[in-house]
Amino acid sequence: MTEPALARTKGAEQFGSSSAAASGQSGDRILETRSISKHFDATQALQDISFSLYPGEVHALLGENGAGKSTLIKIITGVLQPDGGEILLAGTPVVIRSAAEAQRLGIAAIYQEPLLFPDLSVAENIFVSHQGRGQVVGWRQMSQDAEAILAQLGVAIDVRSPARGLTLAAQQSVEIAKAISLNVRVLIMDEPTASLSAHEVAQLFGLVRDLRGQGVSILFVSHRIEEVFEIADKVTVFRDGRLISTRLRSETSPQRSISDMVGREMGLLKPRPRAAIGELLLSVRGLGRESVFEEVTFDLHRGEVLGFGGLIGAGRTDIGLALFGIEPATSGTIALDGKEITVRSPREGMDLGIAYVSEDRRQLGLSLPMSITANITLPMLHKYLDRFGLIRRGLETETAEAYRKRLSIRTSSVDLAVAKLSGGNQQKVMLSKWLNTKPSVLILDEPTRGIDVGAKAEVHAIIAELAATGIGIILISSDLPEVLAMSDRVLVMREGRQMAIFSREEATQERVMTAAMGQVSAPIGEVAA
Amino acid sequence: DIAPGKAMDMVLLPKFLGILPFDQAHQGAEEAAKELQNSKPLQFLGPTPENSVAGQIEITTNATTQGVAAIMISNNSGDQIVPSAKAAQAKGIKVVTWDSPIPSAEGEDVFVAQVDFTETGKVMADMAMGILGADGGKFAILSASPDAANQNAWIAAMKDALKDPKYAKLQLIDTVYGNDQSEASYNQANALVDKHPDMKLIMAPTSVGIVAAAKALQDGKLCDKIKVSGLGVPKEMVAYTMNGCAPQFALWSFVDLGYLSYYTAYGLASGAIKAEEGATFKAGRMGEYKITKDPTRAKGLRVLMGPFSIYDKKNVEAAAK
Amino acid sequence: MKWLQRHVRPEQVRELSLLLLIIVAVVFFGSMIDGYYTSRTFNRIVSSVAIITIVAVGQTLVVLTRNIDLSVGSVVGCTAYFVGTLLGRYHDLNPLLAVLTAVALGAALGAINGLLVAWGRIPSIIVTLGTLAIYRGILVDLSGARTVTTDSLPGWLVGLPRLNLMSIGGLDLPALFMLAVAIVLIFHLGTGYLAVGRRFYAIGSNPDAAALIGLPIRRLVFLAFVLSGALAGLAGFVTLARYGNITVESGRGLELAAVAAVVVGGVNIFGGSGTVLGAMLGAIMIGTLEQSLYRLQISEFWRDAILGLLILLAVASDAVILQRLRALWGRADLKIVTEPPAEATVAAGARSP
Amino acid sequence: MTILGRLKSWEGLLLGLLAVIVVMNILRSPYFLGAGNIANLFQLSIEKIIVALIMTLIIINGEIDLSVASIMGLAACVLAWLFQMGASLPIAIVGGLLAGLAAGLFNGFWVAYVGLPSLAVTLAGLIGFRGIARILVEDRAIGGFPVWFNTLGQQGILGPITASILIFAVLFAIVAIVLHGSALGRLVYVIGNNLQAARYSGVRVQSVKMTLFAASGLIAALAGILYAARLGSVRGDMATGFELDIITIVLLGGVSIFGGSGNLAGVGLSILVILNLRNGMGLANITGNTQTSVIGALLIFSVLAPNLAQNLQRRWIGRKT
Ligand SMILES: Nc1ncnc2c1ncn2[C@@H]1O[C@H](COP(=O)(O)OP(=O)(O)OP(=O)(O)O)[C@@H](O)[C@H]1O
Ligand SMILES: Nc1ncnc2c1ncn2[C@@H]1O[C@H](COP(=O)(O)OP(=O)(O)OP(=O)(O)O)[C@@H](O)[C@H]1O
Ligand SMILES: [Mg+2]
Ligand SMILES: [Mg+2]
Repeated sequence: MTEPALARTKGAEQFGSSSAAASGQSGDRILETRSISKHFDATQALQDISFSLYPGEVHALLGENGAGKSTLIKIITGVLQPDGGEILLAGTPVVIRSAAEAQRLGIAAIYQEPLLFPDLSVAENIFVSHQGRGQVVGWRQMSQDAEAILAQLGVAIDVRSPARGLTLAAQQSVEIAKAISLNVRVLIMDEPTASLSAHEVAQLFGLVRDLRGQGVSILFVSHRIEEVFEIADKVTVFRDGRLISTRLRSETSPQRSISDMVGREMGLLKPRPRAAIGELLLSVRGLGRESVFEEVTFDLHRGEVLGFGGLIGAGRTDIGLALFGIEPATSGTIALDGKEITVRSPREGMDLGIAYVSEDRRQLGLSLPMSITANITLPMLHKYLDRFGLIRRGLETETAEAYRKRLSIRTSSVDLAVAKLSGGNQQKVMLSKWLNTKPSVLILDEPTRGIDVGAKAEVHAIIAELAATGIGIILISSDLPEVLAMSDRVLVMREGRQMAIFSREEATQERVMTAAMGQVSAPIGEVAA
Repeated sequence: DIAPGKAMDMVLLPKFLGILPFDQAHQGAEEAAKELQNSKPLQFLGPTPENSVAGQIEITTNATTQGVAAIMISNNSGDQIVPSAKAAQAKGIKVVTWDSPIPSAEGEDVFVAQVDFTETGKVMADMAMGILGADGGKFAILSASPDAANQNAWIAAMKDALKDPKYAKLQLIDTVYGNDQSEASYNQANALVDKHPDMKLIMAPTSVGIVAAAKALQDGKLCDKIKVSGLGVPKEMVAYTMNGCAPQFALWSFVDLGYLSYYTAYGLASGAIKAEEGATFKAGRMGEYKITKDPTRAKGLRVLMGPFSIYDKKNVEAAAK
Repeated sequence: MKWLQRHVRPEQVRELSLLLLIIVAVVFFGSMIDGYYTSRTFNRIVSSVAIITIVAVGQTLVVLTRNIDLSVGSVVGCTAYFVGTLLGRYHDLNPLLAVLTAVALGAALGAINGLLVAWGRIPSIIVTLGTLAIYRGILVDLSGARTVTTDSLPGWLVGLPRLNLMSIGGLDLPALFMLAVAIVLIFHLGTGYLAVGRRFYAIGSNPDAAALIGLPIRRLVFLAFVLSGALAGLAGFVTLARYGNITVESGRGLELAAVAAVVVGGVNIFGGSGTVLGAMLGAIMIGTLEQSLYRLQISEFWRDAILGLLILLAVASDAVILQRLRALWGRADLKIVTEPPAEATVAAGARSP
Repeated sequence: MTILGRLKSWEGLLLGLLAVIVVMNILRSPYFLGAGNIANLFQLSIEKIIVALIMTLIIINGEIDLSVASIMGLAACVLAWLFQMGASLPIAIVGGLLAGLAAGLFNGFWVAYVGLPSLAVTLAGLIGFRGIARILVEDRAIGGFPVWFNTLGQQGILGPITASILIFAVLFAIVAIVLHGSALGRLVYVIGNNLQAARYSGVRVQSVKMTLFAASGLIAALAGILYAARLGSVRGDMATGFELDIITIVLLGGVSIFGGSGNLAGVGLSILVILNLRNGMGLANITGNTQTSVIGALLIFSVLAPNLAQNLQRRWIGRKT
């Protein structure tokens, strides 16, 4: 990789012998943790973790939500300090006090939740940590370099425009570009693929392999088991803050990893049992919002799961937002139970029995500093008032406890701030919140993003159960196997246009992907609704 | 007569802290305190300018709680001070106002007037006449704040005085307010110049306003065409008088005003003076004074200090020393 | 449009729109006030905005980092008074040294703010609300409420406001205004093209992300406060030169004027966006309104009401314009071209369990 | 430390501070414990602390209202103007309250429905509403209200406790219940924490903000009218600069300026701390800028101290492991 973009990066100087170590596995460990532990209040997030990373390997971390993966990563990158234990880099003990120090030592990370500077341009976001003090910014050069890096990722974003308003997936792409531009020795990816679609994942993996070829070690966290087994050389499994096993990929299997994770046998993704589909619930005709999406037409029946497939930026989320009233549609009609409706605000949407579970739980889904209880009851707060208009805390707690059980939210108390939960458990809180509105139409936008297999299976069970009770569900997901397994029919979007609707039998990976990429072949076009 | 040697807590309360004339008054009051051998230190307490009204009320109330013998107030709040001043009187505290009275005279025992407020109007009209000459001309007033009691009284007195045919050629065209802030006064003076191309004089009956106006004219190279006059402190004005920007201005001695106010308050508090019409007393080096009805207000008593000192090229340098 | 979107950043369009607003205001006042289009009006506005512009530049730096500096008015007062006293005592102090003293004193006061915010981890509004009172209190106590008078100052200083660098057809460009313009240019370029400048934006735009990528947040915030203090010190010097007569009340209320200029100038009060040039335009906008309102033949008492309304309208119209721009530019941002590479389907296939 | 623990320690700190101040006041001034003084202590800042209650809600909601002091002035001036125009006082009072409500709705409209930053909107309001007040009363001081109005503001109705103090107590209870017990209070926190998440949860963000600003206008108007009753007379510059004091009280109470956190107990303690401190200093004859400096230093120190303590604690723990 001799891109101009990478030529001006730094970070690897400390490792003069970088290319020598490129051959991989047999070399000395580049990074080692010894007996690291970390607790938050009562939670023992990590306990006695001893773990090694070798040059030129892709090492996956697996574990349920809250197993401690992100915590370990934060310790390695200097964001958190361990309670005990030590970190060795290329054999020498180091204390990593800050992310900057980690970067200087050649460690960079892409976090679970993208963190960009919304006001800076995309190019600046990529290069902001490279610029030295007082150094003059060469805008033109920087833009070209940024474009070059993004081109490797197969993504073309206008690098001069501000990062504000980029989709999650685009943000993730920028994050990846940022990290690879640093030309580091250890690259940590905490669920980098969560918001990427299949072909982007493929592209990312190509890149990961390139980096590995250059001797970069990659620590890779994902809840998508298939992905892990596609890319990883080694798989380490965490459970409840402990390291359970480290195995070569060739010596383990998805099944085995999963049973390590959950401590019992577990099946892989199973198709949802087919339920009886009821009468027409929601009927959408020619829906559109100016220059965002257009001419979307579909029906949703009671008890039906309608999957929305497509690539990033295809406009699926926007349809959800329009149905829920956050960004109301500007053309077309929506009919609910045969009555034509207009939804101009989320409140109206909720009153009509529509619920939308957002894909961006940190920014849009949850109030992080507030308690689990307060988050769950928020949309239905008016149902929790006594005759003086005061909140009935007891009733609130009851509800929260009920959902804690039903979705097995892992927390010491429902009064805890949501911010303190792991990503997966936050997702469950968000789901509880919307289930509590007792919706008749439930729009789930990436409901299993960042959720571990166990929890994912639970969510899938819940979806099935809800559908069985007669709720109509729109399932927006970039996890294609999930869409295929869960949906009764699959609607495919591409760049704001509806490409096709496949029945369950017709929907195959190949067909959906082809449609999503705009190459609808004749026979599929005929089966499209 | 006023007997020295009483130990009494007394408070001197200026409009606010931080401008020169009140410091001079403080100096005068200290001088009187020494002469009268009051063993209790004089409290010179004042609010900040942005909190002046509420601050004066707070200080008055706290002084009342402490049960001081007398409070000397340069009132910055119109009648808003009345309730707290009355509360002070109800506890037997003597309330003397100086520099700026309580308009309704309620809550006040006596007002120590620096000059006769009606006379202020005449003096200003005379200075305007003197500077502009027999032909007269247009002039404007740059005042402190629109709410200052003494300013408003002086402006009213001047408008009254202007009715005299003697001043027929003087034409008052505008009144603006600089809020006793250098910056605002400077900008207001400039605005006057722009608004009224034929204006010949700015009359500023405020020590902050008059210097700011003089500086503005000087910076605008306009001192040949437009002059400044009003009430100012010699030390601050000497340069402008010497270079002709402000040929004439007037003031009384704030040191003397503080001195006389202290004597008056001390006399009242010690029982040597009764706050009633016709009472007389001797105020140290300043001589005999008499309490009279205040002709410039509907009610109220006053002690008139007087007179004005008019400053010009001849005497300003000596006064500035 | 495409071309515009590629080559002009929304911020720049916003500055142009503010410029347009200023022109609208000038045309409006021109129709209301006789003899408005004279060099005098120009000179008046130009010389009145120098101080506020310099302070607003410093304020912009601080606001960009998601902080605020409410102590600038007191810093201006302190430096004006202190340097005035110094010059009163030592008449032949080198002018450059006098300016440097003012800047250094301001920087020192700013450094105290910066220390407390960056290392004391106290929200800036609390720190500067406190130092606003403390600096002023120290000034009043130390000075014994005396006044710096014009006649105590050296001639070169008193004459400074009258010094014109250039005069184009009766339009004077006073040295003090040109100083402000120079400051604006330096800092505009600095924030636009120096890495350290861009980092101010980064910190304000997303502090968490700034911490994660290891920007020296504390040092940068400290630097912003020091610069704001230093510029307030410089403004204090200009205040001294311009008004000559310095009471301990000098500069009071300047903090609100500076914040107003910054906000009207389109700097996001929550950090991360806006430019120094915008802040200057904001200062000029407010200066134009203020100076023009003085001249409008309306009662003294109407001025504040109208000024308040005009500031609101400036902010509102700016926001509406910006919203439109964001929408237009936003479309361009989101164009994510995903050319389906040949191996995509293969890869997708490979993902099936 | 959990959020709860931290809050506890914050209030603990204020409580400790309060104890120190009260003990010092008792030791230093024999007048401090008088019933009259305790009532005065509240009465002298009663309008500010009334407005601080609603300001607490606004700041927790992630906004700010800089225009409250100007609305106080506006309401008082509308009242005085109507009264002078011949309206009966009760009608004039209603007029003043309506003016405040209108001003609050005006702010709310721009913030909630147009989406402008409240700092900018209310900064404009700070200047503009004061301007309208000035237009109404110009340079007059309007007084001469019926006796019952002045009594309302000045005389104790329960011993030394005035109507204003009772109104404050009632409002405190109402705000406490609203903030910590009602749906509105919950929404105030939710919006302050994450406005977008609130919107996505179907919270009517706009009407919550509108309600708060309208309430802020109304309560500020009420406070302005109480201030007029206390002073017995009205001027255009009433309550100028109060906004900084009010915001200081709220911030010292541990309310985050960025919204989303803080509670009324902290604000209540902060009110007691500041009032006692002010009173103690007043009785010790510390006034003016020194007083504001001390409160400024306290503001900084009260946030700095726990931060430092936490730092030290962390370092100590760090050494242990
Ligand atoms: N700042 C914090 N305060 C308190 N507890 C925390 C904090 N951060 C993490 N935890 C707790 O530590 C444990 C480990 O969390 P971590 O985020 O490392 O899990 P994870 O394996 O990354 O999970 P996920 O797959 O859901 O991202 C969880 O129980 C979590 O609730
Ligand atoms: N101009 C904009 N400013 C801010 N956000 C925008 C803008 N346009 C779209 N978005 C947001 O970007 C997100 C993605 O939009 P879109 O519906 O196009 O993608 P999608 O098909 O749901 O793909 P993904 O898998 O990334 O969610 C949505 O949350 C949408 O609201
Ligand atoms: Mg995680
Ligand atoms: Mg989406």
